[in-house]
Amino acid sequence: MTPALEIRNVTRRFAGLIAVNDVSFLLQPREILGVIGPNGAGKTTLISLISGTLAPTSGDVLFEGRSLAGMPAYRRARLGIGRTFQIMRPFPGLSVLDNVAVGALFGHGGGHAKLAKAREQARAQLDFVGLGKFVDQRADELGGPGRKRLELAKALAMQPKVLLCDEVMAGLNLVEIDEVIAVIRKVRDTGISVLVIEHVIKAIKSLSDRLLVLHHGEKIADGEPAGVLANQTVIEAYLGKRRI
Amino acid sequence: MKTLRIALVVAALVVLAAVPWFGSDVLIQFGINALLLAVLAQGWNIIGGYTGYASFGNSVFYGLGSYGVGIAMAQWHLPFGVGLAFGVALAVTFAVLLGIPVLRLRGHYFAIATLALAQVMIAIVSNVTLAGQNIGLVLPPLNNDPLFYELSLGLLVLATLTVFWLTRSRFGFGLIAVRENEEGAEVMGVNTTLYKTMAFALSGVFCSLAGGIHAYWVTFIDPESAFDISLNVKMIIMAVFGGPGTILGPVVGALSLSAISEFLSSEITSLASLFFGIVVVAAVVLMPRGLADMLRRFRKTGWRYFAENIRTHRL
Amino acid sequence: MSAKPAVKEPLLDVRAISAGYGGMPVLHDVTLTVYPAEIVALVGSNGAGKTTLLRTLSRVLSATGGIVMNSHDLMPMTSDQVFAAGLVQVPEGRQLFDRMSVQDNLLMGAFRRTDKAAVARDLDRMYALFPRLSERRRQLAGSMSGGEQQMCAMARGLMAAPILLMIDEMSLGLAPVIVEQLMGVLTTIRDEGVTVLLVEQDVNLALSTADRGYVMETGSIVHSGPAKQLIDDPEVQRAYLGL
Amino acid sequence: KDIVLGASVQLTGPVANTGRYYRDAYQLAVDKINEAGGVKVGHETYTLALKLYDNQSDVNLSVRQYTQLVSRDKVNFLLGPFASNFALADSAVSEKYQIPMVQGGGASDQIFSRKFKYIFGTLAPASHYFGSTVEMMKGLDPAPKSVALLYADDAFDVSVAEGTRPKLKEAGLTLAMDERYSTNATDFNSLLSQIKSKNVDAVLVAGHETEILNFVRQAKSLAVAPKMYSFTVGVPSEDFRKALGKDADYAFGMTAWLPSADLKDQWFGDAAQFASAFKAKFNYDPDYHAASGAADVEALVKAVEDAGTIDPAKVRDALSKVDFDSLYGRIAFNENGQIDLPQTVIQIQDGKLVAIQGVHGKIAAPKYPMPAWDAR
Amino acid sequence: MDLLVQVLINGTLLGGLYAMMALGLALVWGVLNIVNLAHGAFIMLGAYVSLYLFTYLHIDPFLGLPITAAVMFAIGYCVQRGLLNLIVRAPMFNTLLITFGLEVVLTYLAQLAFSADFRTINPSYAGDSIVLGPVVLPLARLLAFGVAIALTVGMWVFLLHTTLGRAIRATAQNLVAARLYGVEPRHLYAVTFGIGIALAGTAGGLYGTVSQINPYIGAALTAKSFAISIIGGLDNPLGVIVGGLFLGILESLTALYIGPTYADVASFGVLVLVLIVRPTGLLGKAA
Ligand SMILES: Nc1ncnc2c1ncn2[C@@H]1O[C@H](COP(=O)(O)OP(=O)(O)OP(=O)(O)O)[C@@H](O)[C@H]1O
Ligand SMILES: Nc1ncnc2c1ncn2[C@@H]1O[C@H](COP(=O)(O)OP(=O)(O)OP(=O)(O)O)[C@@H](O)[C@H]1O
Ligand SMILES: [Mg+2]
Ligand SMILES: [Mg+2]
Repeated sequence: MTPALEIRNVTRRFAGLIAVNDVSFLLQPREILGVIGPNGAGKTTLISLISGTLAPTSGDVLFEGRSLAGMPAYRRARLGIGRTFQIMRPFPGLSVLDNVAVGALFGHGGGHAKLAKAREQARAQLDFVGLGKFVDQRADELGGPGRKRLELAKALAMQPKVLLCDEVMAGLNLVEIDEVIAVIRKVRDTGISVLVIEHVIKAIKSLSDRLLVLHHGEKIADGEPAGVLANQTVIEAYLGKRRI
Repeated sequence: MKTLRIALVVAALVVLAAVPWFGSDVLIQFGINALLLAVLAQGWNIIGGYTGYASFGNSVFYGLGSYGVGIAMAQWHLPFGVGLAFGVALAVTFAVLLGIPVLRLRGHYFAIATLALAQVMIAIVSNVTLAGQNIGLVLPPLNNDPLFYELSLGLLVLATLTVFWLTRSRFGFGLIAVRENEEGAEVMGVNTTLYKTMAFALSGVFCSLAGGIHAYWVTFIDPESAFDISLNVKMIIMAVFGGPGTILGPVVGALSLSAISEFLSSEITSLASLFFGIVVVAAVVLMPRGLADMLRRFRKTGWRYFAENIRTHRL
Repeated sequence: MSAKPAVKEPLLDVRAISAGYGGMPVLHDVTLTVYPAEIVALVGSNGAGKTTLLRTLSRVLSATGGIVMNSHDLMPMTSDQVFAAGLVQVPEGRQLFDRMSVQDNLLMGAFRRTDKAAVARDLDRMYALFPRLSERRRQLAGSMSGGEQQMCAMARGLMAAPILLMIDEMSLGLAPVIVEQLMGVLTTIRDEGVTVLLVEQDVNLALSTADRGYVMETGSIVHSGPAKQLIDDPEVQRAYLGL
Repeated sequence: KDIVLGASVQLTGPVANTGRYYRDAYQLAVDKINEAGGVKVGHETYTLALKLYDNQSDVNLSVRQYTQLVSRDKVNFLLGPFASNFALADSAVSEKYQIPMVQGGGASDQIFSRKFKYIFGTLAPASHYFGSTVEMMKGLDPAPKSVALLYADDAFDVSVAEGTRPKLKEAGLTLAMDERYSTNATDFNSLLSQIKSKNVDAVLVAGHETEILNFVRQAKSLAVAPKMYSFTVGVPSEDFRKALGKDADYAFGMTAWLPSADLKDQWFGDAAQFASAFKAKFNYDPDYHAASGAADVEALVKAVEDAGTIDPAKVRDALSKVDFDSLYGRIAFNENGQIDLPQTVIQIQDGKLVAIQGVHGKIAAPKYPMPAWDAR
Repeated sequence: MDLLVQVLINGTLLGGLYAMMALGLALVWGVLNIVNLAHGAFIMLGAYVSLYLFTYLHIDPFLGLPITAAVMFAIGYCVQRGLLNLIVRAPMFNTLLITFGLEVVLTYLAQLAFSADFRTINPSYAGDSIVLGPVVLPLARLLAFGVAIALTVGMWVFLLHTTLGRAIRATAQNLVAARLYGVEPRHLYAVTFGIGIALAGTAGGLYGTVSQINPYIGAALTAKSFAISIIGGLDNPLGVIVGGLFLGILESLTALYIGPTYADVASFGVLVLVLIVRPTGLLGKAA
């Protein structure tokens, strides 16, 4: 079976700093892959390299066996790569509904969609992530966590094959985190592969099929969650004593 | 409500179209000027209002349109229509060739790069013999102001219908997404480069047509007046005055500002520019979201609208 | 209601505050007291109005009611005056000066401080606390990773030498080690006499560090009391800890 | 009864400083003629009235204002704006409505080459501007050999340069530099450095007043002193001497008009009296713009009196035949509607304007060659 | 060879003046995010202030610069405090509009007050020059150059290394956060705009000593200032020196080798190229 994503020896530098250093891994179809690591380890950079908003200094990303080298972000989106932004990027002047409708119009599922139909899909998506009450609000009137959910809804509306989530649970309380976990599981059950970055260990532990740890841009562990979380290096670099 | 608005627009259109039958020559001339400015404001609205790129290079399109007509008619003795087509071709070529690199710039940098383009065009054209260098071109005169008037009005209607279509179409939705957050739009599948370039070109088509009509009407063009930066400033001001990113805002803004300016320069002739400046300053302070927003909300809030505006926008 | 001895004067006294956005009310008669040198946790679900309350206290938002700190009436003040009175906020969404270096961001925290030597000392302390920031003094704040930015925001708040520090979503985006370390810092500064009002989604974490807590629900305070007591409150457990 | 003359001139905007000459000259001439009893048309006497608009130095606006003057204000005749590009656009209005326009603000050949019937101009043709200067240069001692010709890239100055080149060749002078510069240029350092390094004897500049002021000041600061320099505009105006002070000395210029008592005039007596009346009323000295503007009014009045009617078409025919002496000189239009006036070479000597060479030859001795700047 | 050296010197000195003209614009734009279309008009006003100090009070135009700057600072402070502060939070374009209106009003009032005549500030030494072998250094330009460089460097030190300068930058980037950290923005905005206008006024005083002024010189100066700020980049006040020198030298060389009418093609063409290759200017930090 071709993996949904294959990351091959990817490196990215920022003026003297190596943010991602020779990282390789696979994301299998219908897999939920958790990515953790200390702050500044290169997790977000990794997502940007996959979604095409940053270009790798070296290395390659393959989507369903096909190299994405040089492909602009919008084409990757249409192929089926959806992402959220850790530092949220809503369309501030548009309504919450229209924010999501953009995804339905232009994403993997879009292409020839009509505006009215896209809005309909968007509404459904918003209900799904629990923002149903806010459809008519302007996006910049949402509080922080509301925007996180909006990010998720926008990405989902694109009907992606691979979903890249960058800290969509940050700022939610435990009850709400459980809701989002349920949402992501349901998404996976529709056949989507998911990559989740999260610092909420409890969530990542229960959600991930597999866990990958980055440190100083390098992959330091990759495997089944309980094992990885028990790894001494991971504990020292990342978890600390408290290990929730 | 909605039918009422449509009826109002249609009625206004009928009155406007009938002006040559009852208006004086001065009114018709004023009309041609004001309508062409409205076309420019509406053209700018596509790239500036909907796509969020503050173009200062639209006067380049206007100038290319003028020179398209000028060169075709004065140098090659071709008919007006061919000149217009030539001008549009020049404008679209320019939009595509220069749009792609320049539209990579954001915000102020884009504004200034396009401003510089207008300067470069003046400088280049003043050295091109075919375009009459800095001396300019004199076109064969056609004394038919009603025709020019109806042409301008038709162009304005076309431009406005295009903008109306934008607001209902996938393309327009993509442009708005680019305006609101370009990187966000890109990762959601909007081909931002293509969309921006198309918006720039579309905006250029209308501006160049306006320039072409104007050139034939005044029968004389030179680089300074064809690529006049202050014309670009004017279109922005008119669009912003009316309400950028709305369908009728730029039109209303252009027509009303033209009317104010014309009234001032014929009634209090030597104080005109002073008053015009004061009107602009006062308008920005009192209604920073444009006429369209004021008309929409004034009914509800009344005079409080202005005080409210100052309160929400001041430091 | 208060767990502190009644002899102690409150540092911050918030009485019947109501506020909202453009006509839509969010806070309804919120009353809350903070005593000197304690950590108070404010918890509640999304959209409860915690951020709104902090904004109101910093006078970013207009409101009705009464806010008194250290016997200064904060109601007629602007946010810069509130800051001058010693009430400092680490805002939601970090609000860094994106196109300025990390160091400049930290120094902006000390904008009103005149004792240069003390500022330099505090700067060193911050760099010791956050070695990552020390490595990146010259990097533009906006180009840092989410967690690094959060560290920068915390450090900036601490640089202001606050009397009362309000932190909105402190743990947001931070690796567990760092969160743990920061909780230690809060206890330290509390012991140095700085008062902390902490808004936190991780209820467990917040209440296990804090002295007292308030629980907010749709714009009103619904529970309050010593932190330990709140953790054990079955209703709180059900609503926030998913137990 | 009134005869209304309409005009739109630059009272504000970048060229307002020249526009005012026309406003004031029109007003003065109209007042003077009314004082003298007005205009006799057949058996009736008419008073002149003036309707002026400010075009804010905007060509489009000026076109609309001229249209307004003829169609709404129903003025009888038109006077011109300042500058060739305005005259070029505005003459289309007079042609369209068949109302005669007499203008003294545009000299570009394009205005008259369109075969319009209703436009008349009282400025000398651009191509003749440097004629008398070259004539004078032939008699200078030591004779200048190399010449630099610098000109702005607008219609008028390009025409001047085109007319000058053959004249220089004919006089046996070598053209060491022939440079077109952008209108409104402010920096002449590169050109001046070239003049210095090529050791050019004489510099001829066709441009605008502000460019010429910059040119002289920068010449001084770079210590560039050719044997002579001459300018198409600026030198005759009072502004020029005021702005440059002592540095204005030795500059050659030209004017088609000087306030001389030899120029007799039916209303003002002579040009000198015109100049003093002008100065008394407006508190600055008139130059050829003003004289030309006053002559425009007189030409119209003459034509109306000759035609014996205020019918525009008849007055137009009368205009094409007028031939009279005015404070500005002899006014007789050729078939294009232009008059031909020779330029008098002038020079600033000790802060005063001195006429050097006119139609009839030498008037005064030129100060030549110009000394170095630090040797003055 | 001498000619080339001379032209390079001319260009460098011109560039210093250019830098001075652009400095205030770059400050107000880069820091306050106000695109000041009235910048040239303020340069013009500053020139008149200098002119009046010189002709009526006989104050040397260079020694009078501090007075000019003070007067212009006061004007700028009041304009920001009384007018521009009213729209700081309105959409960005409004600053464009309001300063456009302001430019119209200022120009009109200037014509009313000063007439449209060209004036010069002409101290006795204005045309003097220092001769160094084959090359000539015009004195007034040299002085102007010195003032420009000194002020630009001063501005750079001020913005990057003082508390007030840091606060000014911070406020521009994030108004809410700056307030939360104790900045009183109304005053600070006004001070910043005042400084910008004082710099514009100083540029005007210098401009008047080397060129002509009339009420209408503003628009062209605004356009030039834009080009310079962008070539240099807005992030760093030293950028305007780079931009100014670059433009000055380029224009002089173009006039020499290609022809004076191509100076604008060259300068604005290079501007576009710079933007395409380095969108944040020569000295700007990459985003
Ligand atoms: N700028 C705004 N304009 C309009 N409504 C707003 C704005 N900011 C917040 N709100 C609304 O006010 C309510 C309270 O929001 P607030 O951000 O204070 O909640 P919170 O308790 O901080 O929640 P969170 O956990 O989401 O941060 C929410 O319903 C939110 O939608
Ligand atoms: N544009 C940039 N310029 C310079 N350095 C950058 C840039 N973007 C990211 N970095 C640096 O690269 C490193 C990796 O950043 P990244 O955002 O990928 O971290 P992260 O693992 O997502 O961290 P966090 O958990 O805090 O979100 C960080 O040290 C960051 O400062
Ligand atoms: Mg991250
Ligand atoms: Mg909040």
